[in-house]
Amino acid sequence: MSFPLLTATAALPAVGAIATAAVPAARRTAAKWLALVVSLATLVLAVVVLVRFDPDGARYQLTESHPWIADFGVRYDLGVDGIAAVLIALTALLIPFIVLAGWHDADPLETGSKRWRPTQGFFALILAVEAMVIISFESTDVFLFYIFFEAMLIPMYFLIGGFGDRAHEHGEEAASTQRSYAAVKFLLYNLVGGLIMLAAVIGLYVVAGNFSLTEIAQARANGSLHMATSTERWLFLGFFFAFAVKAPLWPLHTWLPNAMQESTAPVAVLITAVVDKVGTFAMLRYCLQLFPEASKWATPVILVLAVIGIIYGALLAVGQRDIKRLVAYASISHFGFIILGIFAMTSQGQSGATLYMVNHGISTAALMLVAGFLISRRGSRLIADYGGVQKVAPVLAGTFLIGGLATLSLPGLAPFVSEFLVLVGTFTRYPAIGIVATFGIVLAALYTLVLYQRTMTGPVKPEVSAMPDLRARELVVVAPLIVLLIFLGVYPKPVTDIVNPAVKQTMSDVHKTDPKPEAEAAK
Amino acid sequence: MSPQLAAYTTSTGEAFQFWVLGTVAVIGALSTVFMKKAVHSALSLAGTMIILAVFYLANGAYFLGIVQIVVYTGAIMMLFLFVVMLVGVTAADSLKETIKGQRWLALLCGVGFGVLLLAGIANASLKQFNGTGQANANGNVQGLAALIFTKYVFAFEITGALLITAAVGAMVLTHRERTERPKTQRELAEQRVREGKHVPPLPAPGVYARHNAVDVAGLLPDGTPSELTVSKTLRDRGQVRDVSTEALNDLRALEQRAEERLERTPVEPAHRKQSEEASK
Amino acid sequence: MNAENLIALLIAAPLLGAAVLLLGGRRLDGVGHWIGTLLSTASFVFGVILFADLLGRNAEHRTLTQHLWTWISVGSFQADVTFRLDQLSMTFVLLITGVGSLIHVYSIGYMEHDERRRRFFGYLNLFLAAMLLLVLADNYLLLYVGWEGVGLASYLLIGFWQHKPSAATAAKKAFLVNRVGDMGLSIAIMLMFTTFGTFAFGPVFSHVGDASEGKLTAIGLMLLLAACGKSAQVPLQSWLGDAMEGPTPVSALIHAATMVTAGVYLIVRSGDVFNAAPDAQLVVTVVGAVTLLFGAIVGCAKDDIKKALAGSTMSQIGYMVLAAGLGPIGYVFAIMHLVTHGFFKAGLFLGAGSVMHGMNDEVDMRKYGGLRKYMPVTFITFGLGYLAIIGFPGLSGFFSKDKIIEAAFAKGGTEGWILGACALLGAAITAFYMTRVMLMTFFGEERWRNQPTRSPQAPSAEPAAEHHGEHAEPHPHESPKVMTIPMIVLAVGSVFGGAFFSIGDRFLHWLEPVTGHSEGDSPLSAATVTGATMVCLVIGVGIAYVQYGRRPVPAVAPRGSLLTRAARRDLLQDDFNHVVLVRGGEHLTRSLVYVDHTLVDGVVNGTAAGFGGLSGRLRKLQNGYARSYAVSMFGGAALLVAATLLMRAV
Amino acid sequence: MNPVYYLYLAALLFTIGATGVLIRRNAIVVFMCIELMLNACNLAFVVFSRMHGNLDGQIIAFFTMVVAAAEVVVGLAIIVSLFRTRHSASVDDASLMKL
Repeated sequence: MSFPLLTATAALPAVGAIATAAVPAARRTAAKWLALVVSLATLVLAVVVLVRFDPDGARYQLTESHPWIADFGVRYDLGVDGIAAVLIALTALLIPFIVLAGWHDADPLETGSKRWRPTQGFFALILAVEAMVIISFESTDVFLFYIFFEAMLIPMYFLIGGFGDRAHEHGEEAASTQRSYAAVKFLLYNLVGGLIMLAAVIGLYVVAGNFSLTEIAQARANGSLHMATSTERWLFLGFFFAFAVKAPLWPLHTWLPNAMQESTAPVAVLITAVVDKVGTFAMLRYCLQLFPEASKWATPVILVLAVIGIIYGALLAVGQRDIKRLVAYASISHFGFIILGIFAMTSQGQSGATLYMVNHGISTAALMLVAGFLISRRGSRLIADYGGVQKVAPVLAGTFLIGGLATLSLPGLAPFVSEFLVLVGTFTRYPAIGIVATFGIVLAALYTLVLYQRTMTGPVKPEVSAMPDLRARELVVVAPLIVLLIFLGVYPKPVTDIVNPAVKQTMSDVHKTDPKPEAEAAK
Repeated sequence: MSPQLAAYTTSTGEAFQFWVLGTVAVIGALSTVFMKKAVHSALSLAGTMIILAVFYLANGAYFLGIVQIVVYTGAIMMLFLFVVMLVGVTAADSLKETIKGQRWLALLCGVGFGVLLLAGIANASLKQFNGTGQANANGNVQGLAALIFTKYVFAFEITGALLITAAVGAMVLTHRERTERPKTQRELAEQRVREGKHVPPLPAPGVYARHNAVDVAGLLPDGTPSELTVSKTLRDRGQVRDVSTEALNDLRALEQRAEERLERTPVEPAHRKQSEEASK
Repeated sequence: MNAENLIALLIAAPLLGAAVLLLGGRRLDGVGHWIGTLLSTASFVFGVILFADLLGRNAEHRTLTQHLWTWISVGSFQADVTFRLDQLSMTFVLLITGVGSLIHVYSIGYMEHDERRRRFFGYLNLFLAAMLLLVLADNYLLLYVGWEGVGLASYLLIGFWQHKPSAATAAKKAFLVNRVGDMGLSIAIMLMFTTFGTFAFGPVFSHVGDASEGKLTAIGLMLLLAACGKSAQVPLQSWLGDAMEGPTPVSALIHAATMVTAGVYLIVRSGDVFNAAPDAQLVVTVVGAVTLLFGAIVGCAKDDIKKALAGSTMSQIGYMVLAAGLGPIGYVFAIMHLVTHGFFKAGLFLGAGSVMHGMNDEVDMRKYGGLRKYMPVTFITFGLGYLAIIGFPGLSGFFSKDKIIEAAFAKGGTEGWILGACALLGAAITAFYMTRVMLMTFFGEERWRNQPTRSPQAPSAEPAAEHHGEHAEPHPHESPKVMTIPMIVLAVGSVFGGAFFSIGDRFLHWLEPVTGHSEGDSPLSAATVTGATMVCLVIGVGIAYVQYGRRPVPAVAPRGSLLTRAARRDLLQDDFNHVVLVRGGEHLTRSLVYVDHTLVDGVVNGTAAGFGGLSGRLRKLQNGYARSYAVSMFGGAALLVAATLLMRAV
Repeated sequence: MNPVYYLYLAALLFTIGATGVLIRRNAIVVFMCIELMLNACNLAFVVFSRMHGNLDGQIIAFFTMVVAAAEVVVGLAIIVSLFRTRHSASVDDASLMKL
């Protein structure tokens, strides 16, 4: 049997997490370096996966299959399609930057503060999240996926609740209470979603008799497994609800702003750029494959919710006073785009959505991490506390601007490609919704530029006058992301080539084809 | 007993016996529940059990009847009585309910349950009785023995094991392991001196009192009862009888007479204070 | 070597410049401006080479395409990075790189004292690259990239002096208004994709016949929306005035010569679509006519020289859009006016910049006066530009504008008359306000004497101000050579450009293969129109002279008539935006934030609280008394008995 | 007379015992009530055995007795140790589960 590449990719960070946690407290720096090395090694493995993956080959590749709980037909089935491969690469790519950006976020607080911050724990938890996310991308067994989909919450909970920003306008106590509130909110939302999904998973088992995604999908395709319409719809809703909470889809979004606001910037990136992607990914892989009819049945409602999310998130982002909250609401708007693309049921829409997941990950990481550096300098998250930073720290301001431009999906940067694909994909089938969604790009420009204007331009505030510019470590974090943004914006072909076949498959799962252009239809 | 006892319908004799003793049994049961003092409950329960023994006999369960008398009324009830002694014979606990609504709920459940049970028995079609005639043909005890040692032998063995376990358990529960060497007289004396209270031995009960009984607190010179004089157990049970009031009256009279005779005011005995706090 | 391969170099050169200058860091501060200028000139040289190459070919084969790589390809959605160089884009390439290079040179002098000059040149190069991408793109999506690229460059350059809140705000406003237009463009592209299955120029134009007119009209209107945003046409014109916050070379290059004309390019480029959608065309002409009057009126009222010129830009572009809306009759003249306008308006702005440079960055014309003695070169170049724009016979403006007016009449029918009348009126007003600018700046008594000037926006870091120092009485002086030479060149262009183009219809023949051309049936003879134009011209100049030449200009603006005051406030358009959009938006967002917190979040928290209370009550049942547990147990037993009985009863 | 009346008696005794368990606080008395319930059951078993004419019912009753004996031994031991620790035999005092 060949080398279990996928298992290795997931296991490496898991082992790394344990090792990092085991580092004695005195050797804090060693733990950091260990975490960084492990994450980089994982990146290498992920790249190998990407290379070994043959876009024109079978749907699921590098598969591994072992029986696990024989009595319930639960198997340890791994396999990646194009979408999963790309997203694994994204995850593995972002984690090193997150680790590097959070280098000092978990250092013990200056004396006098009561909070104890286990540095090793911080990095170990990040690696644990990485492992779980990767394996939930890889798994082709519904039960296996479910387990890690849920288990992810535990390390995230501690990351959110345990490590917040150093400074807080209302002091350490208020900070910790708000942190725990955010963490519990995050946990409850996702647990509720997960439990409903568990019911659906069991229901699926009752109907299908096993948990294997490939088998069930195949049986659905060739009609050997027939579901009653109502059954299919209920199961679909069960799955979709969990993913919609995770994604998050309006109106299930309110946990995200709190979580992102209270956690440190790297963790916020971890939430929105990595963990939430599992939700959208799962919509694409599970909802559409397992319940094609129900998906089509639910499409109108979902599309409307997604569009509401786009506009709503953007409008709220405009109204925020807190930088991180603003980014959070922007992300909500972007997730609206992703979901829109998935359920537009066109190849442009779905490829665009997948691409969007990648690009949003990178762009949000860039913007949020720079924002984190900014906040760590001034010790405040309030936009009003900044002004004129551009004059003091031009590089920081420049990177911040580029991150912002990526967020408003400026052509030439990666997000533009995906956003336009999603819009086109939606427009070809639902013109009205497409047009409404297009308003999102104006609002995106509004909140981004307002943020930039208020923080970076104008007369220099005395508090920021001594602000240092980006340090080497921070530059190392941001520069590659920006390069990647530009590269994928100019030449997204490498990604699309991997994604397109998988999307074609999904399209055939739901028995949908792109609508023909009017001119050709006329002929 | 005559086989007709076990016949389909019972003799008037048995009926008479049933009605009389049954009534007594019920009364006994009720008093078991409602008697204030545990001793009385125990006794009335014993009575009920004896009556039940009689009923067993009447139903042709001769062995059980005897066993009932020997084991229950003989052994178990005595055990009960011992415990009652330990806890305090005269201790009467109030029947006043402390948990809100408990009593009403209890009665409701009881009545409802009883009614249901009776109804169940009533509409169960229990018309035909074989009687234990041929079952007891060659002796009730032999019959039981045959069953016990063949059909129910495993259950029997297990109950044996159960009994032994119970005995051991009882010992474990009640036995208190002595963790340190018992103090010698000398050590105790030294400790007393070191602590500086009751250097002399504790005062005897009943002193200055009419009743020379162990449950009467000795009175201090000023007539107030001294806790120290009564044994701890009695104190815990609240069984200390207080005679201080009349004793005080007598004392006052006595003092008057004393003053009349030699003109001086009585001095407070010095050791009283300290003995007071010692009792605390 | 093969000419196609040069096309990419056109863009590559300034792009490289931008990259080098923006990433280069401080060590390039010394040479940054030279690198920038060099690379933009290189791009111009490539342009000239290509131009020669095109001239070498015969008219049919003057379209070169260069395919670089496939950009996006998903299903039937194919977007390539392909460049298309034909006569139309060639014209723009020359205009952009030419004027661009000149303005680079000019900026060397103008930005001399700005410590961030390197970055300024980086932005300028970035703009050139984006603008060239815009005009060279072979499909609408690639054009869209350039389209937003120039938007970004304009954002960066308008807000170049970011420490000025006014500048930052103006930049943001410009970008946002443009974004609205971009929305139109993207919707147009989507419509094309759904209609034709592609958005590359060639296929779209060849399949126009297959599409329904409704769709085409929709596409046309969306394209027009985009054009309005970029070219500051009504109703999206409000940003152009504020954009004057940027350094003057920027105003000259971006907000006069090149970027703002992109809308015209878009319309002319999409000519085939518009030709098939007459309704859309009509709307285009209306927008053009309205804007040309709007801009002209605003231009009359402004005392800020740059804002006055901005108004005139608006109005001139109105002319172009009007012409472009006329269809084949007007395309060529739209472009021609665009080019000549590029020359003289850039010249005018540079002149204005030079005046400000000499006047402590004073922009209020009421504080100028009699400057001709002090800055003769500026005076002459500015004057030539002035004559050109008002359409003085023989100068470039004369030819191009005259042609447009003719074409307007030639549209025929009532709208022909109306449009023509608007164009004529516009010509008169143009003459008026330009004369006003001229007189207030270079003639009359010297109002800047014995009154310290302090520029309204207090541009503390604006280059000249720093070494002149505030509050000192200005001593006007001629600008250095590096600034005057570009002005002279542009002046030459604005003098002879028109004649060169229109004598023998050179320009017409050059562009016709791309845009097509048709002579409309003009109700009036060309001579009549020219005559009428001349009359309007004279009237305008006359009134202006009476108002500002004869009697002295008050140093503080008089209250003025209602119209004047409205015009000073951009005809209240900004106030409208502020009240309706800004205020409304603020209220909307605030209420939404509230809703999100109370309603959406409240529902969840409410549920949580409800469960908490419920469990709090249930908890009381666990009172810890064995007996009460026993009661429930006993009750349960009773229920079981009851159940069994019921079962047997049933 | 019909021996079924024995069953009625048994039911009655059982109910009384149960109620006693519920309303008495003194652990010893509660225990007695339990014994009463057990005895009631025994009576029922005996009557059943008479009813069916075989001795199985009596056997069960016998086992019940044994179990009862064991239970009493352990239970009383518990009560004693309870009394030792908290100087009262009231079941309500042993309410550490109370929140």
